[in-house]
Amino acid sequence: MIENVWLIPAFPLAAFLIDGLFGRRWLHKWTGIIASTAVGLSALVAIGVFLEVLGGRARTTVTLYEWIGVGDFHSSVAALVDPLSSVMLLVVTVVSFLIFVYSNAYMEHDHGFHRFFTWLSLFVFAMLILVMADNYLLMFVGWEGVGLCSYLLIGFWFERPEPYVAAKKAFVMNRIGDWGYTIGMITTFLVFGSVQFTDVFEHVGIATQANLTLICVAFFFGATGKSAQLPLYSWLPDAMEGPTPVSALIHAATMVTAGVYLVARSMPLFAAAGPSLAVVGIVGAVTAIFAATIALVQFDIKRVMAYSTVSQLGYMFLALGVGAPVAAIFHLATHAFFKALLFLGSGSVIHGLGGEQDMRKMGGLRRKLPVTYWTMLLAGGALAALPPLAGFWSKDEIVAAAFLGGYPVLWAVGILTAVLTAFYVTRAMWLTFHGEPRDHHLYDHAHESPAVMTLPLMALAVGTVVLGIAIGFPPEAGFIHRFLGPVVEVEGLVEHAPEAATILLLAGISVAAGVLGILVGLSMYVRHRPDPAAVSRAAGPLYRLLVNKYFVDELYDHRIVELFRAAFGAMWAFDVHVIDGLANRLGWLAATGGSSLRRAQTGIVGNYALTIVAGLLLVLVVYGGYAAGIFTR
Amino acid sequence: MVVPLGAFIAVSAVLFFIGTAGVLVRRNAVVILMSVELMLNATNLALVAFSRRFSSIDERGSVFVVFIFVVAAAEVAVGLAIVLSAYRNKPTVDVDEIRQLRG
Amino acid sequence: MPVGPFGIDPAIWAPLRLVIAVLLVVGLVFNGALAQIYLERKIQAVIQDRLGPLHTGPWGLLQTFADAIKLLGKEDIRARLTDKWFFLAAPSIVFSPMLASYVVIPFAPGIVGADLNVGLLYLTTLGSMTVLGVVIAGWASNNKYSLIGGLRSAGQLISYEVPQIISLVTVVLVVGTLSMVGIAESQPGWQLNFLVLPLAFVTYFIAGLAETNRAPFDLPEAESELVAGFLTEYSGMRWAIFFLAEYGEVTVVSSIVTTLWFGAWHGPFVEVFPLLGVLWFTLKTYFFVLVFMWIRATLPRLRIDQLMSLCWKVLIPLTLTNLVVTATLLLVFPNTVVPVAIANWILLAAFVLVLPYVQRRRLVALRERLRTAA
Amino acid sequence: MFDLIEPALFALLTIAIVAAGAGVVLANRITTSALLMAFTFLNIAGMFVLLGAETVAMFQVLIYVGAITVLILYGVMFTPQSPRPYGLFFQTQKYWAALFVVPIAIFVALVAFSFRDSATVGAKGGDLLPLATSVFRDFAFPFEVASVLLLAAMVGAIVLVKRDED
Repeated sequence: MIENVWLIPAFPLAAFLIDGLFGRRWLHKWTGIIASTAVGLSALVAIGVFLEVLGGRARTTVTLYEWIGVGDFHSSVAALVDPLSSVMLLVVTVVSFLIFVYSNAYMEHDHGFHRFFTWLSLFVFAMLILVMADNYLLMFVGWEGVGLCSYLLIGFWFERPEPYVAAKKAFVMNRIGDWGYTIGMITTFLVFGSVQFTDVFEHVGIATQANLTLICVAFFFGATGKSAQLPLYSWLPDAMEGPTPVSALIHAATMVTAGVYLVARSMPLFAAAGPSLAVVGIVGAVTAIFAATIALVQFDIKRVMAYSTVSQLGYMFLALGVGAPVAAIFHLATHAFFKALLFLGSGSVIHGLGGEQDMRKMGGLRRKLPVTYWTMLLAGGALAALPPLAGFWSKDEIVAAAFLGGYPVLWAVGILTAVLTAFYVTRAMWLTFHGEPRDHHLYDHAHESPAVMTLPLMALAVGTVVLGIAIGFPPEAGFIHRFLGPVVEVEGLVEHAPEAATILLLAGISVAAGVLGILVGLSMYVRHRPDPAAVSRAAGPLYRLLVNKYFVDELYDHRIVELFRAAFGAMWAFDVHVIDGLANRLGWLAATGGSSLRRAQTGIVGNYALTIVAGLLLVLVVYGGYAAGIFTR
Repeated sequence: MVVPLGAFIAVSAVLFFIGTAGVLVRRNAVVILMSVELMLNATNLALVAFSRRFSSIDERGSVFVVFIFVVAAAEVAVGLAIVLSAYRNKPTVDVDEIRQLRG
Repeated sequence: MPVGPFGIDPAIWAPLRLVIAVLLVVGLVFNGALAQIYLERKIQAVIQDRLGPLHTGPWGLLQTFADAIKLLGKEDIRARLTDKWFFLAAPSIVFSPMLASYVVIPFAPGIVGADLNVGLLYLTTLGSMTVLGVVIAGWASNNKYSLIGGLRSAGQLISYEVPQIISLVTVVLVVGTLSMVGIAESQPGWQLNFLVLPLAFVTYFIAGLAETNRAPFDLPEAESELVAGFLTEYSGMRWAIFFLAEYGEVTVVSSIVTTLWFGAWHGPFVEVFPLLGVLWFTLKTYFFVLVFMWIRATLPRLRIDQLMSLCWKVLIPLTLTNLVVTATLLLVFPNTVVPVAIANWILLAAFVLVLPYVQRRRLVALRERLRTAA
Repeated sequence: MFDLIEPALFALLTIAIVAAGAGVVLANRITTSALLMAFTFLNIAGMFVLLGAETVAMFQVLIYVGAITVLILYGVMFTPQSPRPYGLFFQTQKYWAALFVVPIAIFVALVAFSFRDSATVGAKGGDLLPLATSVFRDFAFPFEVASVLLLAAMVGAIVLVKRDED
């Protein structure tokens, strides 16, 4: 099955071409169906591949064709099939399939229906290329592809100004990240002479510490761009302008995980470059706590989810930083399922309320959207890391790895973020589904989403419940460890032999954190002991800071954008005055030169004769001079 | 022959400069053509003088004179044609008044 | 120094030779002209079946003398507006080259003015100078007829110079030298160049006719159109000089013809009495002068365009082919003249037969066009 | 006895050439200058004969006096005799010109007279044979080119002057 691994991206590509070329005039509604079946087929192939890899098939590279062969630089279009990539393939294809089915209904009344599915299939194709690539260059193609599609899909409703401004912002931020990735890629080529993963990881030893750290930091900078970590995160909340399935697929399950996959894949490099892992860890942790705090005060249901995603990604990078890549990938997988579910759920809520996203207008929708309510409750629980659900297993492992890895500070941050996460989840759930309906008009019109939307929700719910236990039950020794360990674990990482007692203790603490968060949330919102409004008034400046998202966007605008604007102004002036000036000066020179010569053309034949005779006399004199030896004496 | 070569050269030089003066001074196109003929003849005289003096075996100088005849004839023909066609579109032969080709 | 006939020692013979030559020239030119005028009128009369001048002296012999005296007596009037100096200079510019060309003509074995080795070239040059005289005469007399007459005759003289020179060149090719004496000596007895180059003779003769403004080509003096061409303003002795020049030119052309084609002074007993050469020479020359007059009396005048087209479209191509043919044949068969002769006779025959045929076809075409037009 | 005539002839011819040349330039009426030009050409032919180059003299007369002068006379006749007399007399920069010309004239005379060596040696048989051989054998190709030039000039002149029959 592995040989035809190339079928996986081929199907979405075919769907993209068919929808793109024939979508507008002939296919209309059929585009959705074609795209979903295509992703479904690639999901089946991915499952086939996963089972084969599970069966112990060694790491294989399936080369399609030699892409670039220039001098000693060789890069081919080849797929690297090993446990890590097969897991990712599986996650991406399955989640995409469910989201495709869901969006068939969600986007039904949108006149850009065929365009939506065209870009979506292209996105899945690019993501699969990124995940399957066996070298950094092909990965970069996927990397750029997803960046492009995220731009297209965020700005899908381009009639209104906000979407395409958000799309532009997302694209620019991603490009800045890609700039880092490119530097990393080029340095790897310069240092190792090749961009193939296999070559690079075998010769890690030959690189000096300085080079390695440069490569790793550059790659990590790329990752922060793509996975919305601290310096380049502010595009993700604005990306919520796009349709909800897009947010679910791209900004929850797949694209944002690309950065995590990149770091996981290049683990041997990061392990060898000592300080880089610490950087990853710290940035991850800080982003997690930072995003969580902002999520506390958001009233738009999708913004809450966006900040939660940023914070969860922070967790994954924290895991990578403390040397637990398996935990990171595990959390990535589980997070893909329950975050997609949360987004789709909020999508169906918005669908039900006819596009309303502000939680302050919702309330008491429990009775109106029962299926959405129950599925979102499960996802919320997973997010808050309640024991039986998937979230608990993966997040607990990360926090445990942080503690055991010898990073007590990071562990504390992790626990605190867990509390905040639990709190904002309960807040969101309560504001939307419980309590009294605040907007009766909306409440009356609210209706449950059709089966096509609820079925994927239920499938994802099953995933969030079952997945955690299935692959992660004995912490640190679950199926995923045995499966991913050899590929991702690197000897240099911190070895932590877990005694049962410490594991149980750590698990207990993280559960307590989650429960604490929920209790505080309930007490505030149900019994209004500390009424939320009063708390926000009391917090005063802190509250305003959070609401304005720490004024980060304004900071970017004033400092960086203004800086560039000044620089470009100077460049424009230089260009106009110096370069154009030079060209104009030349023109002027030719013109005046020409006109002065023109006067010589008097048109009178006599003058010409005179000049000729003068020339003749000059020659005569010169000749005479030489003949008479005057000059040569 | 008793007359020294220098004499012939002097005569041709004088005639040549008379011709040049004619070309520069006179304003009538036909007279300019005539003066040019004078100049050509002056060169002929010098050429034949040198040819007779130095290469009387194979008359190399005189060969040039033959070619000057050809050129002179062609020059007068074309010169007159130009003058006449110029005369046709502007009824004057005065060289200073034919100024249409001014720059 | 050539030894004189009858054993006169060379010292005396050299100057004597020159004196005889000058006397001969003067005699030939002036008396010749008079005789020619008389002959001309007599022959024209006979051809036109009338008697010609009778009363002045026996058979009208003194008629030309009477004319001469009349002209001498006549007043040479000059119009006030004519260009004074040019008007006076024109007759001399026309007359002197004709007179100068006798220097080179060999009358008898030893008797020739100067044996220039560029004799024939000298004759052609002088031939081309008369053009200048004619043009000046036309211009100076300041009237329309004479101007147009002058320009036309200049055009005619210049264009006919080309075939004339080319036919002379053909003869020079065969004979090998330009000097007239050399050509004369090259034709002893019956080896006449005429037998070798008849076509050259015919073309030269026609060109000669045109050169002297005679007979079919006497357009400039055509009474009907241009009154008297460039002669209109001239009267009295100046007019007479022009006429003398014309008759002199006729004699020059006929003497060139005799020297080049008919063996100048060759004839029976010339070796014995070299002076006898003069007799043969004059007889032959005057035979051709008579032919000139005969043509004048018979052929009608050519229009200016016919005249030009005859020259450029018929004579020049003919003479060029003749030249090329002779040159190639001489190269192919270096020292025999026979092939050249054969080729020439064939060309002549072709020319003579083809011409009428072409004329008739053109006539038919003309009539056709007229009928369709009408 | 001969050696006396030639210098005399040479002097005579020189005077004639210079006088006629100056005449061409100074004459008021174009016809006079045209004819004086013809006269100069004749004198130059005389000079050639003096130098012993008869053929060139003959050609000189044949071409210059016979053809070119007539051509120029045609030109003169077609163009108007302008009423205003032309000539040097109205030039104002006479003195400037003189100042400019005199040193050059002296210089040229010096150069010209520097050829003081022996007199020209006339070949016995005149220059017909050597000239003919060198023109038609060594310089045959330039001769052909010259003929092409003449053809071009002829066609050019005709085209330039041809009046379209409007």
